[in-house]
Amino acid sequence: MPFVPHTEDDIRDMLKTIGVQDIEDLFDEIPQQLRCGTLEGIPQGMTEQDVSRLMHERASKDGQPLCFIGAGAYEHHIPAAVWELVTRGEFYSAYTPYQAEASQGTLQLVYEFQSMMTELMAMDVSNASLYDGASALAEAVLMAIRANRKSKSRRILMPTNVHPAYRATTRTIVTNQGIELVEVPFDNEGGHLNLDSLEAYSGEDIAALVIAQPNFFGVLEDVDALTDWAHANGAMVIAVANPVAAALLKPPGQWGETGADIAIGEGQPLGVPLSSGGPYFGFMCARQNFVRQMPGRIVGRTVDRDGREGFTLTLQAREQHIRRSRATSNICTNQGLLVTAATIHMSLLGAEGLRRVALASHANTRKLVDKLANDHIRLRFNRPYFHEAVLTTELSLDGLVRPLYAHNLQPGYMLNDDYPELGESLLVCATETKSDADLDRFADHMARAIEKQTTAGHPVQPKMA
Amino acid sequence: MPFVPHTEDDIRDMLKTIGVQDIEDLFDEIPQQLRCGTLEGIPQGMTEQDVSRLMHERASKDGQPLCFIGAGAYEHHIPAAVWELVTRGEFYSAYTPYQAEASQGTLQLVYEFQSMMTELMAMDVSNASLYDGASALAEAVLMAIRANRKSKSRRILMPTNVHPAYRATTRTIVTNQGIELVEVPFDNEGGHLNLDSLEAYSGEDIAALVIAQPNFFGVLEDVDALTDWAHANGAMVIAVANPVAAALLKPPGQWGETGADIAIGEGQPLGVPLSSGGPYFGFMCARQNFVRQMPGRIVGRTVDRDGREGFTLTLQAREQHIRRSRATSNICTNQGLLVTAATIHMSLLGAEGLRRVALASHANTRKLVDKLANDHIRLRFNRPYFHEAVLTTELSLDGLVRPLYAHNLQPGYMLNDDYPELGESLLVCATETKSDADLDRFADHMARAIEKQTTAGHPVQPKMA
Amino acid sequence: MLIFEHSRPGRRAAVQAPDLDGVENDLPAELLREDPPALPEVSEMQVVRHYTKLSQKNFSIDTQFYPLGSCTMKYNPRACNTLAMLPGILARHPLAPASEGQGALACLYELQEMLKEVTGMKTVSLTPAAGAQGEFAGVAMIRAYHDSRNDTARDEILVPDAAHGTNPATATMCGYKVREIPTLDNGDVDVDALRGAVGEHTAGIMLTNPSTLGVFERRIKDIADIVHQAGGLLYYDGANLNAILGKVRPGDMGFDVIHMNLHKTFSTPHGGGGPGAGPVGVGERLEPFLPVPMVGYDGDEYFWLTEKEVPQTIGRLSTFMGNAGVLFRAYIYARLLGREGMHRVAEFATLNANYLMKRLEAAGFDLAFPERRATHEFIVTLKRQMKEQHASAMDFAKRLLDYGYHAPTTYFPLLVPECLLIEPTETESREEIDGFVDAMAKILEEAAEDVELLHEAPHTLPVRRLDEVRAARELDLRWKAQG
Amino acid sequence: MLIFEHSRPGRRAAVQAPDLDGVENDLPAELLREDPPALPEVSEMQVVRHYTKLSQKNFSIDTQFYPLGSCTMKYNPRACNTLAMLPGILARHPLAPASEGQGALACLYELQEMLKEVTGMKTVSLTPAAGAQGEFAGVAMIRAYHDSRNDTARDEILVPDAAHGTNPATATMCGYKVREIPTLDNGDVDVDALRGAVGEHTAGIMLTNPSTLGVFERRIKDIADIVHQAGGLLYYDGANLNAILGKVRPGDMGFDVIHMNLHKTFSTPHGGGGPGAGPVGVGERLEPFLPVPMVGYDGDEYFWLTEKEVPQTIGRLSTFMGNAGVLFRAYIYARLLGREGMHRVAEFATLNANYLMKRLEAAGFDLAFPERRATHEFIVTLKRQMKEQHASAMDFAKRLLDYGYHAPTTYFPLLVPECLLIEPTETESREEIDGFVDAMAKILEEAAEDVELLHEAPHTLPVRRLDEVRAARELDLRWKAQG
Repeated sequence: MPFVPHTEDDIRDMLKTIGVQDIEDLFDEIPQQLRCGTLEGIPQGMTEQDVSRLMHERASKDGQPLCFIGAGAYEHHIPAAVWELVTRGEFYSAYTPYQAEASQGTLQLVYEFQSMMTELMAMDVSNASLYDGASALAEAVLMAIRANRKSKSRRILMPTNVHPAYRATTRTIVTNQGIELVEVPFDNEGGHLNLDSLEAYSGEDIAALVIAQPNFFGVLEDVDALTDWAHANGAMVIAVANPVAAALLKPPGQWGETGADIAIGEGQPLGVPLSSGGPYFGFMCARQNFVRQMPGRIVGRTVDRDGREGFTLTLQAREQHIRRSRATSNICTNQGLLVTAATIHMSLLGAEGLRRVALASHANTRKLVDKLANDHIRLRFNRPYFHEAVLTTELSLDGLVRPLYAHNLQPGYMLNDDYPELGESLLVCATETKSDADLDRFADHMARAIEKQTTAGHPVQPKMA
Repeated sequence: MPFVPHTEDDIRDMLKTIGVQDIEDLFDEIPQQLRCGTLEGIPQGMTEQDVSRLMHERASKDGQPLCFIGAGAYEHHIPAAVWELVTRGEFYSAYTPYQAEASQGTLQLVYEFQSMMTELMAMDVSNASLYDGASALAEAVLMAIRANRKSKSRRILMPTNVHPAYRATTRTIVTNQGIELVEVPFDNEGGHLNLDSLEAYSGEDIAALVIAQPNFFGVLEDVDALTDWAHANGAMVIAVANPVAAALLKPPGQWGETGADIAIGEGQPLGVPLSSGGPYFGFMCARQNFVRQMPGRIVGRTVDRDGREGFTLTLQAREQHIRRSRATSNICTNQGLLVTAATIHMSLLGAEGLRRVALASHANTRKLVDKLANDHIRLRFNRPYFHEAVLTTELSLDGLVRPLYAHNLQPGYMLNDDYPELGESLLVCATETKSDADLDRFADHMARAIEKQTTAGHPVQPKMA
Repeated sequence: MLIFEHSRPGRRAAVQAPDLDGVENDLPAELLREDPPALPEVSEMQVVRHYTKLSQKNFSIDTQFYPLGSCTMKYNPRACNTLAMLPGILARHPLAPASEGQGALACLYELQEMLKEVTGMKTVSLTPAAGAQGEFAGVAMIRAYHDSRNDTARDEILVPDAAHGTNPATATMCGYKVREIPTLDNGDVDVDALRGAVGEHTAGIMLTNPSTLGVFERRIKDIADIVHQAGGLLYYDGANLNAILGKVRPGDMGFDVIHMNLHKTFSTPHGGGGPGAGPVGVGERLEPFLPVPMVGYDGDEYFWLTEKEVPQTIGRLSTFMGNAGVLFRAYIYARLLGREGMHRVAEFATLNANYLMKRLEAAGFDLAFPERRATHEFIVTLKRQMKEQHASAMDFAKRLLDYGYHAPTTYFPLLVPECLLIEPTETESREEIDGFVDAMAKILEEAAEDVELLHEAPHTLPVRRLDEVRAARELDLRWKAQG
Repeated sequence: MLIFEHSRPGRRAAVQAPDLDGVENDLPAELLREDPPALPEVSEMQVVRHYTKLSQKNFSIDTQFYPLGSCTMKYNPRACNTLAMLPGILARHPLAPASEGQGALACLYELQEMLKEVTGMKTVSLTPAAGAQGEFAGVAMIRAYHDSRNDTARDEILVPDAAHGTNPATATMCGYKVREIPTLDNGDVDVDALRGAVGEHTAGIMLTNPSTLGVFERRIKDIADIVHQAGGLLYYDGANLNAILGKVRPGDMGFDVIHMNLHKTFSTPHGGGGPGAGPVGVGERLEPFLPVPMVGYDGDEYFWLTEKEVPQTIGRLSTFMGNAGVLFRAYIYARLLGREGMHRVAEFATLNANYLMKRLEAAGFDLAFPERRATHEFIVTLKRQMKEQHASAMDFAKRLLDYGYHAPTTYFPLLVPECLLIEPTETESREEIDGFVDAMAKILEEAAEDVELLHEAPHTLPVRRLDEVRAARELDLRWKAQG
């Protein structure tokens, strides 16, 4: 019996203690007509050996391609120590630290995490994590609506150069509460949010402006001017930040005159493997005065009966298990194990390490863009970018991209569906994990695909010179 | 500086405390003319990311072939829990448990290991491990010479159906001490050690007889008769046992009238991955009265000052760090981490689990032999075998085997070099890890290789009917 | 000692970051950070030591019995972790084309199928990242359903007063008002009160069955009929699914939508507070509204179902597909268990709970519902001990820690005073349960003889009882660099 | 509690063993076992809990500072483990043809090359499974060399009196007599005594340099000349190689053969007592006798060198190629360190040792060789404390455990009374060393004020001081089933 330790003797004795004949008797309060059958749709149990074999086969089927996709999830080097520590049973199989005295390991670690995230974002406070970057943005929007005392509106300015999935997720989560997400278009030449496009809203009652740095296209925003514009108009600023980039770029807490009000983002680049999209974690930092409006768990330092330092969950009155229908969010489970990974990762990399990762990634993407750019492919936007860039072509992008899959190479994320207005465009990213040989391999395969398309039966003339 | 935590401040202050100017000054007792240069032959250091990439490339180059080689190292299922626990820092990075109070984890585990091994072998005492099976045989030979008070000779009967590498290793280690290894041939039909071939030594002064069960060919020996013969002739019996098979076969302690005197073997089948041949571990069990002649570490149970149960290394007076030139062996480091794996593995499998592994492995090999046997290939020996068997052919074995490598299939161990008298013979093994589809794949490829050799330009007629 | 306190300026784990030979920074100065963040500057060994030692300060399933009601703290098979961490699984980018991820998608698709079968629902979406997000998706689908029928007056979600806090919080997040339904003394929902509460404002009801009171809601069919007849839908909170796995299916009870906590019933690790996974299953009516992405299969190839294929979807709940790594672990667990194993989960969880309940009763503890069967959990009330000895549920909980047992869930459900909600799960042995009974009996003696021992507990942990009031008043939420 | 005490008849970790559907046992009954061995019958969770909790009772490098002289307990980089455990590395059968193992063989070949460079030897064989086996191989090669020249009267190996116990034990295993050479008060070998000892019976000398006394043997060149002129060869015990890595090479000092402890200098884990790896390197004279297998390379392909290619080899030392997994870890470590990193190992190990030595001296401890430089280790003698306060080296060692430090090596080398051999290694930070000094100073105070505290130590560990005499007298070496 998998994972059931009972012997025949145990079962007999235990039933006797309970005073029933049979295990089935224990289900006698369930109406008989509701009882289900034998679950024919579920396969027979397998031994660990057979499941192991199955998973090895599936894993090797998907292989380990050379991947230049970024678009919100980034392949970075993760020190081996990170997951060897994270998967220790005492972290891996521990419960939420409600019994503080029996959870000082996790609690101190989360306190350290909060300290690191506030340092990285240059903000006052951090929570203990949310599900991921997109849902963190949704929670930030709800929080801004609660926190912005100056605003009576339920309107949020949401630039369309924010990650499409972040916008979609936010829509799903906030619209039932009557919140309006006003989409603000990006600048066609720069890919950034042009201050001009905000002027239409000057003087209006706006609860918050969302600013992504870098934005979905990798383009860098003029965060100072945008932040100051928002504050001048009584709107809060919700920063969407890449935490690795934050070691290099001006952090949200230092944007404009007074800094962003809330900073959220995807924590995945901090030591979390790609793993088909999750589990990752969302982080959220804020100014001190908004701490009671924050969703999610927060750990505080305190003392025990003997005056010894200790750590505990705090401000629980915000949370659903206390406040029920008046909670700041229904969030309950967070992404504790990923926070564990990120905390260990940040300790190993340090500020200098993260800065190097950011710079090396950016340099690689620059190199890649140079290698790929030619008569048929060019950089789409003219603004500075960070470690990710949009390339555009007059050729069929699908026709260029598909042949590369067969060579175990994933060249980037195609923007056609999300941004039809950008034509045949590809978002590429080369992190510090890519060698020069990798970049050359990409460029060579791409050149071959272009040649094929431009010669054999596809005599497309370049539109650009 | 990899793995060096010193900051510039640290270095300056520490040098000051020491009273020198420079780290180089600390090496001033080394004659200047001996100082070495810059080690040009060593490559530059790499980041973990780059080494990781290198190792992934090398690992994937060697791939994960379908392997039917046994010959002393066996692919068995290893529960995931085993190595997730073994690589916990507290086991992985601990020192030898000389400070018993700070090593109760390792010490208790070794005590449990000794208990399990003695149960499995049906012997009285076990040590805490030796390097591997072959070196354990060498140590057993040395031990028998010390322990056999009845014998004045330094002669050991060593059947040639004992693993060739075990015999070679024993030769390397014992011959400098003037010990003679007398090779006894195996039976040509059965592959076993025929009692007749021992009769030549009846009445002679022999220190010990080595008996492998199963022997190198997988053939099962008549252990009872052999053991009784040895004891009747004043020789000790050294059993070479497969520990998984010992859950199914009569254990060494029950051989003949009084049982083997020393049982050794390769511990690898108990939860240790193949890993190119090591680290594995050798086990050694013996009768109680030989315990002070055993080499290697031994853990005993005792009490502390408060009467609490505790564990400690014991009988250290046998060992080199106390007894120096009069020690039972020069062995010092053993294979502690592998013992950790084996102990956890045996706990998870239990007696019933090991018996099932043994039976399933054996059944698979039988199936494989049936599938492979045909006009050109037949079983070489006519005695019962366990989970490994010698196949022989009149064709060119090399010609049959090589094409299979290209299909990522390793069909077995070729005996041509070790046993030229067996002609074109292959030792095959199919453990419980092999599915019916795997066996069919082997058989299909082999059939194709035979067809190729027997038709296209190789019109070899079968000699056997 | 905080990791920051091991920090020294200029120290680095040197092999972990790339060299910057020849890398130039072309970014405009005004966009750059001037002062580096004060992250720790430590060596690799310091990191390994610090976090290894921190981990040892935790209780965990791998080290302790956790009879934590409603949380289903059972053994997390190590194979689920090892296999979900295979390099080929970890390396897959979420936006890699489906054609290049057939191995991963096959696992997810088969998990969807197994969850359908085990819950009796028509379709399953795996994307919710946790139970609360599954709840959100469920109620949002109920809303989308009514909206699609222009049935927009329904603005109320009914919730039993014993429900998890997430239930009312979720209803609020979906823009609903919450109306509580009382519970009878025997633990069942007050069906008459329910009958009085339903009407044209009823969007639906959120129920757990077995309920948070540790008993099976016997009149579930009546409840379903009453709500359905009023035009509302039934939401099943799958927190307690472990109790009925393979015995009775929410779909057969009449539920329209269910979320499952895979980190409970499917044994994925709690990880010190997550990640979880909260897939949702629905009956026919809610199928068009399921959150995306889901995995489809045409008999030949697996593919993603997104907004295109599910145009009425409530939408996305996270950037990619939710907590895929958790789903892989649940998939592996489900394959290990198989059909027979699923049945046994409920059987032995229930056997353990009823045995433990009887033994605690015999040891002198008061049960909240002594006349009922325990499901996978049950409630002890310490009202009497509180009154007679000033020994509270919290005191018992903290003292249990000294005996090496994690505390049961305390003060939940709110309806039962001084309660302990106790769930042993199927993976604990009888000896472990007996040991827990012995500890509880000992604490009962201690309460009578020296109640201070309880008030002062725990005594043997890294810290004594913590000052929670101070934590909330004098907020200290981060380390700050000196000076 | 032993794992056996969790056992119950019929309990199993059910997913771990194959089903036996349709499997028949065709083996003759007389060869079969009648009674199953009494291995534990436990659940998977019980195993995980038991061994997780056991592990927590250990000190280890990942949790404690281990200033253990001669053992070089330094940080074992986690990457070395993770990468040596890649499925493709673990799966390779040792007898798989070399053509199918080019990745693994490349690593081993490159490790051979790096070890050659760092020791200054001509050829390296990786096959010895540990230091003691490397020693054996070394002395066996010396013997094979003399034998090959029919120089068979040489029956004596010289060993300084301060040597590791393995040295004389090894000489005995190779059939040699052992002759001890005294040490001068300054820690150097008594060269005059050596000169008097060498002769036609001298097969060779076994030396560690730096010696076990923690000092560099300054007259090593004289020693080499004396032994060589007498027709003997020089064996270098590589236990202390960490002290000189990249600074001075045994080959340049005149040694003919060396073993290296990769679990010391190359940071592979000690694993609670192994596995180690003890590669041997030789100069030209001993090259023909190296143990097999080794890895060769023709510029295109890697291949095994065995008895065929090395006909004069002393032979094999283990079934396959030794502790390959340890060698992979050492290889990875060496690649991480690189050329510059190798130099820094010795530099910072030496810096730490000299700093710690000076600080302990300032704290009132007596050094065995106060006028000498420490190498990577040094010796404190507690002769004075023993005399004045009855505080022995063992008392200090046990009391250090209470302060969270592993004890230094005690009572070795045998020459120095009440000694502690202290080696901090390069991976420890200055703060950690300072903390150790503080603890030592505190214990010195305790010895003066309340020596019983030391005699009774340790006080805070899972057990107090153990009765070793009873352990050896009333042998209890295994659990036995009751009745």
